Amino acid sequence: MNKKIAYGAVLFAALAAPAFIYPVFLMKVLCFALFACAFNLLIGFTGLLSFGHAAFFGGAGYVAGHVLKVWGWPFELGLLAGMAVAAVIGLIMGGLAIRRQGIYFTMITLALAQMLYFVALQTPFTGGEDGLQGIPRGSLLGMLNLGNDMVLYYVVLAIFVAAFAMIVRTIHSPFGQVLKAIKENEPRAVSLGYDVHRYKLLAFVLSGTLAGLAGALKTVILGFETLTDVHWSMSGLVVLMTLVGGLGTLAGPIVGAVVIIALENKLGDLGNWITVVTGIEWFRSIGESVTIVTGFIFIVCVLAFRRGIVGEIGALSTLWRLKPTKTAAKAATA
Amino acid sequence: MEIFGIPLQAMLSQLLLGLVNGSFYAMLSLGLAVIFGLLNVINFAHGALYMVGGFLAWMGLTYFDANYWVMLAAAPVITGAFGVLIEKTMLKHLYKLDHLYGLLLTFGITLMLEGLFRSFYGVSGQPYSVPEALTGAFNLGFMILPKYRAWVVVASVVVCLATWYVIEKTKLGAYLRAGTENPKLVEAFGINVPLMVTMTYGFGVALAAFAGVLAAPVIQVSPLMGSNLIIVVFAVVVIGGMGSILGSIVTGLGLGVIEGLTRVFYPELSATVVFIIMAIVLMLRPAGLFGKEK
Amino acid sequence: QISDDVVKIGVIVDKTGVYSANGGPGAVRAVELAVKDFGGTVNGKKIEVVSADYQNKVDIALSKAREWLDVDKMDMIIESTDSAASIAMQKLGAEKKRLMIFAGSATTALTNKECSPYGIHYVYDTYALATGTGRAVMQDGGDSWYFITADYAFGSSLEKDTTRVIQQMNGKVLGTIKHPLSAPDFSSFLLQAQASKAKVIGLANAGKDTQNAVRQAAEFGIVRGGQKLATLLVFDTDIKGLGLKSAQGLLFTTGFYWDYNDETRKWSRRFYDVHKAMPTMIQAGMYSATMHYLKSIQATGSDNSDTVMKKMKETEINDFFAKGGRIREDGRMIHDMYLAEAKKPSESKEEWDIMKIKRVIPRDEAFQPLSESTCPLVKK
Amino acid sequence: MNTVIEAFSAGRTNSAIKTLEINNLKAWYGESHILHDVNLTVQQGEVVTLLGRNGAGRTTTLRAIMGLTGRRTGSIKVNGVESIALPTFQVAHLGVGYCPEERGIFSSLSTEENLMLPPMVSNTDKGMSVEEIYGMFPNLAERRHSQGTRLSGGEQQMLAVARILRTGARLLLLDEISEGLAPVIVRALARMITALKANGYTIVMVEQNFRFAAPLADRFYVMEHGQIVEHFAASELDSKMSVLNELLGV
Amino acid sequence: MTVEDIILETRNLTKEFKGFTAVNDVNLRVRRGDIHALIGPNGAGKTTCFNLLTRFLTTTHGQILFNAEDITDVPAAKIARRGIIRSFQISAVFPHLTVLENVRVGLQRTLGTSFHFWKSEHTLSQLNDRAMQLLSEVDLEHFADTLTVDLPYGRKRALEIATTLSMEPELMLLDEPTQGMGHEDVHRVTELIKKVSAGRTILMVEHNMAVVSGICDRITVLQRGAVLAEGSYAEVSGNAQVMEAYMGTATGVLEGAH
Ligand SMILES: Nc1ncnc2c1ncn2[C@@H]1O[C@H](COP(=O)(O)OP(=O)(O)OP(=O)(O)O)[C@@H](O)[C@H]1O
Ligand SMILES: Nc1ncnc2c1ncn2[C@@H]1O[C@H](COP(=O)(O)OP(=O)(O)OP(=O)(O)O)[C@@H](O)[C@H]1O
Ligand SMILES: [Mg+2]
Ligand SMILES: [Mg+2]
Repeated sequence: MNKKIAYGAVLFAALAAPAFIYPVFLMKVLCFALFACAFNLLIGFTGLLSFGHAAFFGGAGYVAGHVLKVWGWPFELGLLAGMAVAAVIGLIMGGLAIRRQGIYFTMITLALAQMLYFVALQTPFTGGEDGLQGIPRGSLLGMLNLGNDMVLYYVVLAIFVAAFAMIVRTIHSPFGQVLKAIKENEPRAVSLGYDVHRYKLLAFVLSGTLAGLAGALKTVILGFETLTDVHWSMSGLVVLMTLVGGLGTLAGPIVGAVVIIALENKLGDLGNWITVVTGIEWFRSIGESVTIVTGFIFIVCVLAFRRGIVGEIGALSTLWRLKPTKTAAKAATA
Repeated sequence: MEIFGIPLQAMLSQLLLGLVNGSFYAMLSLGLAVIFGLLNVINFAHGALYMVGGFLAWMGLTYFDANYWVMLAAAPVITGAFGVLIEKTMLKHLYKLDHLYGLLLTFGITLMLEGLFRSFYGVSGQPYSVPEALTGAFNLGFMILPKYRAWVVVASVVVCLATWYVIEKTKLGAYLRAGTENPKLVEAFGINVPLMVTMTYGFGVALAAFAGVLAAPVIQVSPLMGSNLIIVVFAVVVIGGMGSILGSIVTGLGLGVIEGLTRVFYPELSATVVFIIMAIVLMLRPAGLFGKEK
Repeated sequence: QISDDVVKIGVIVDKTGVYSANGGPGAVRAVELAVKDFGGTVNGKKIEVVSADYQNKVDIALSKAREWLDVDKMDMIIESTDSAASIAMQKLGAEKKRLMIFAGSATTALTNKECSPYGIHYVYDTYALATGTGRAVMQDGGDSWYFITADYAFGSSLEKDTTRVIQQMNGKVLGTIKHPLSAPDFSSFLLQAQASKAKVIGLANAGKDTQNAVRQAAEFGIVRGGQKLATLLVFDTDIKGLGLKSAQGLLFTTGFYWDYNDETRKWSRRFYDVHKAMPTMIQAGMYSATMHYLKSIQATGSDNSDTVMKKMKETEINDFFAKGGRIREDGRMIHDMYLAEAKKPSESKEEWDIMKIKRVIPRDEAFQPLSESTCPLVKK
Repeated sequence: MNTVIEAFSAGRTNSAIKTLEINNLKAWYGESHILHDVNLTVQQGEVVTLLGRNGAGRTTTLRAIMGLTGRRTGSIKVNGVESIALPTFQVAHLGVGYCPEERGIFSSLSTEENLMLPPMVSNTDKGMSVEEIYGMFPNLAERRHSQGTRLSGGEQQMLAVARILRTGARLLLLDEISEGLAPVIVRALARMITALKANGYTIVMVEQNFRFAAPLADRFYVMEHGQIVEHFAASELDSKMSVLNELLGV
Repeated sequence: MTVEDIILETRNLTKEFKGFTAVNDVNLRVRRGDIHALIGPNGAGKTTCFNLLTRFLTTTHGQILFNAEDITDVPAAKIARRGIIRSFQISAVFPHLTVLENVRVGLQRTLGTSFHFWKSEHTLSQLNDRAMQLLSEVDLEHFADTLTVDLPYGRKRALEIATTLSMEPELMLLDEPTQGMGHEDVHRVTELIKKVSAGRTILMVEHNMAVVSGICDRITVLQRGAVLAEGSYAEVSGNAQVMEAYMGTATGVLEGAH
């Protein structure tokens, strides 16, 4: 119940936000939030850790950029094209990787994504190191001019909400049930006649497609696409966001994305502040070396709070609810 | 003398370069395999520690003018010790959990190490010159063979084979293999497994550092030299299959050579060929060339 | 009418990457020095300098620049980045109608199809490099080339322009191999070049990439094997990095040398005091450009892009960096360039005594004539 | 079995010495508290059987002795040495041999390598020779070169027991060794236990299979919910049958 | 016997692991409706047989006929869908689903909506009645909403069987269903097997003779991968060879390991 209220509040905040915050920044956050949610759909509900999601994010980004800029397709088709390509990449990648378990799956996705990186580096249409630039935003259904940041923001927000709803539904669907079962005990699922690879593959493709949507959106918003989005560090970034927010929790990835992106942008100021406090000059440079901080967060998360922000909060609240009963039990035994 | 219109000289030279890269693939994937075996951790930091090895060599020379040979011995030891520290303070707490956390932790370590070196030395390479003893080249007539690169190949092959022998042929190796499967039980038989684990990680890491020092004169020592390499090495590991030590050595060298040849015949592909091979192997033999299907 | 009562200058450079030495922190210091020399204020309004490291990533450069223009209301952005980033920023400048000064990047695209009424290409470009070095090498007989080219806008632009020169002087190009930016190992590329049997191996790259290529060429005995290296873009810092021993004899084109005359020496020594290294052409150029910009604001009393731009194009530039320098309508600042050669260790008298100027290339010969420019702003 | 007997004429039953003494042992798996104040003692040369329902905590007791559970409190003395604080591998070197419920055969080792894996844990006793072991389990001899886990369920069980007879351990902890074995093998095992006992080995068995355990054990402990609820000697067995019936439903 | 009576037949079924023949030329015939036991000393090849029948291993040569159709090369998942369901030596359940959900996973496939990620999971509640029915068959109906992890061992087994039933198997393969159970559990599960065998065929591996003699109609004895004897409990236990091989004595009754 109060969950609903919470979501409502968040949505309201999201609607009001651009009045106070640089819309382009907000849109960027939304894109990464979507990206993280898509990623989370896979790890949270099949237990498969993909380290190659940059392939979807960037791949879709490039294609969307190309069709918008070179072929002059409209906004909507641009996004669809991006998603379609992401789906195909997902099919191929998944087809190859899904048959291997745990850590191998991770390495394979990583490697295949890296392969796509090199392809992007070399094929002419991506512009190699130069990337794609001056990608037009176009207009929504030919009416709404998306050149205006505000307009675009609300469009992006709408798309995000829709995608998120779709993810929630997927989790609570017959398909979701089977995924849960497979995650719990794979051989048993097989002996019950489920062809587990096909279920995992579908999950992988879904996740990839949504990640693609996120990538395509980002390209449209910023108006350019570069190798950064297909690089493995991008795959790492989305893992981090999800981890920070809370693996397998619904809201986690969103929180994670907000935290990380905000951090990346404001790190410089933070660094200066620390310098002022500690008087250690070196911290000023932190703004440039985001990776140190990201790495640090990674380590802290893995060692100290694996459940992520949302997860920990959830745990605490349950603890609260349990406490009275526990004490009661003690009284009884005593 | 030409083959398919490629001058033999070019071909052989590229082959050699391939072999040199292969040596690095071999040493790194070997380390990964050993560590994964006992700790069930995919040591993402392997690349970063390889980089650290390289930097130690460079720092040794720059700050303490300790020459190449000194650092070739010292860097692995220092890095190994650092590895032991990592294991004792962090990795240790993750064994009960899903393997993925090990990967994530080491990924974090990677970012931190790279970030640190980056903030001090920048992303561009620091030149490290070839040690006097190995400067110059053999002119084999049909090609120029820089002495140093020949040395790299020899050194790595020796190290790899030594490792292989210990693991496959000695009692210690038997403990390692058993510990790989069920450490708790092996410990219940009276073997000091925790120590074994720590040492194994230390060793694997030292191997990476050794490779790093070997690499220093070949490529520029730069904070990103590891992460550029590690992913290819992952592909190599997948192709070879984690199962076998010898497997990872052979695959490593083999792929290096193949890469070299692609540079001659179809340079555009040289960056991707390893991954393409990986894809093919996955289709034909999901467990990898030498891997045991689980 | 200085917008929001402050003149804000954004400096985007590569602080840690392949180009950090020739531009990088030094470039930022140059701009700061200019502002300081100017007195810190213009018409009583404060001058602010903000700098950012774009980490050799186009997207970082671009989103930084965009945020600067949208949020921080920068009046002018001056860069020392790679050509890819600069082209992106040129577009941005045109879109946002804000001044962009390009000092570090070399592509001629900036003053041709990508040219903008708000962009100035100040120091040098690939055309100048090509004509300078290309001619010289051709003249002493290097008439068959093989290119090792950095795989992005700058590299290909440099290769293109050099190729044109070669063909004009009816030499031939036997082949090209592209290498990624900041490639760790050049050996395989060099071996390709070696196998091509070309007389000249043209290095269409810069910074550390050039240094590594030169160093490894020695390792594989390429020069001893009778082939010649043409380093198309070399900075003082590269020669320092290589050391005269391996750099000696390298022939290249530069827009500035600190030890050229008293004026250059005087300024350079002051710069040395803040940066502990002699200025490269980029760093010197950035100082000169900033001064020119501030002077124009002072003169017009406005920081409106159009007004300032108009003024900057009207006034000639005469300082330690350029004599009779002029900004053309395509945004190209033209000034004399120099053909230089790295000294032998024996010839070097002091730490930074590293090159000798062999010939002055007059500005109209050095740079692409307006007539050839494909920039739409050029009315023919 | 004569050879065996000679091999171990060293140790004779000496009921004065307590080989194993456990006081107020508590053990946890993570959060869940499994053992509540377990107390038991085993004299040297005794065969003691732990009976109980599934989940009673017998395996956990053995694992706790080896330090394979989560947190533990209380006291475990092996040959008079307090071992609760010792790391697992040092417990083994007090002369303890552990045969786990899940057998724990190593698939990366051949049958023979599996057999040879455990190091000697005692410098006074040298365990059974490989020949004697193969004599006792012909299946193993036959499959000695095949990969450990390729053995059948039962063969693996045999290997698991055989493994610890080599190491010179004098205190054997055997968890459900008759499990899943054909009667013919079960009998072989019974004979083996008797022989070992005759040679002064001290044995703690966890057994589901009452018929197997009954004739072998000197004393019985019955566990329920992680506590010892019954304790009696073989001689009292008949009188206790009724109790056992309602405790175990034998 | 007419074909109808024979639900499962193997012809010269053979499995070789490099150099070693685990299952050797086995001709097995299982009659519809029987509880058929597969016994034999360790390493006789029982589990391997099961693995072959359910295609967890591929046969070296020989044929497997199910309802007179050759299923030798049908993949595992398909075989399951054809109605041959196998239970594992260790209990196989979905620990963090509720007991009800466990069974529903078994039923769900029949709906054919298992790939529908856009449907709500409430569409599955139509299966609940059937699920409860199955649970009551193994008297777990009171545990419907408990998390499966919290069930005692014997009950987990029961649940596993219920789930297996949800597939409406014509033929159930049980590998040592009572292994590692206390006596009550053994008893409960034995009763259970008897109960669910109605209208189904069951092939089981079991070392516990008490169970075998109690409920099995036919028994096949394997030794060293080959069939040693086949027949009713009486016939088999009368067979001296079997005694020798399995009990190690030619005399006495074929007593259980328990
Ligand atoms: N690794 C574990 N984590 C959590 N709980 C466990 C673990 N192992 C056993 N338990 C619990 O501890 C209790 C005792 O288990 P134990 O294996 O000692 O029973 P047992 O007497 O050996 O019965 P069994 O015949 O099943 O071996 C059981 O309730 C079981 O669920
Ligand atoms: N994958 C394999 N590779 C090689 N040999 C095997 C393999 N699996 C089983 N065997 C051998 O085949 C024989 C039969 O094994 P199986 O598991 O079928 O025996 P079983 O009848 O189930 O015995 P138990 O009752 O002990 O489980 C055994 O000797 C075993 O060693
Ligand atoms: Mg037990
Ligand atoms: Mg079996």
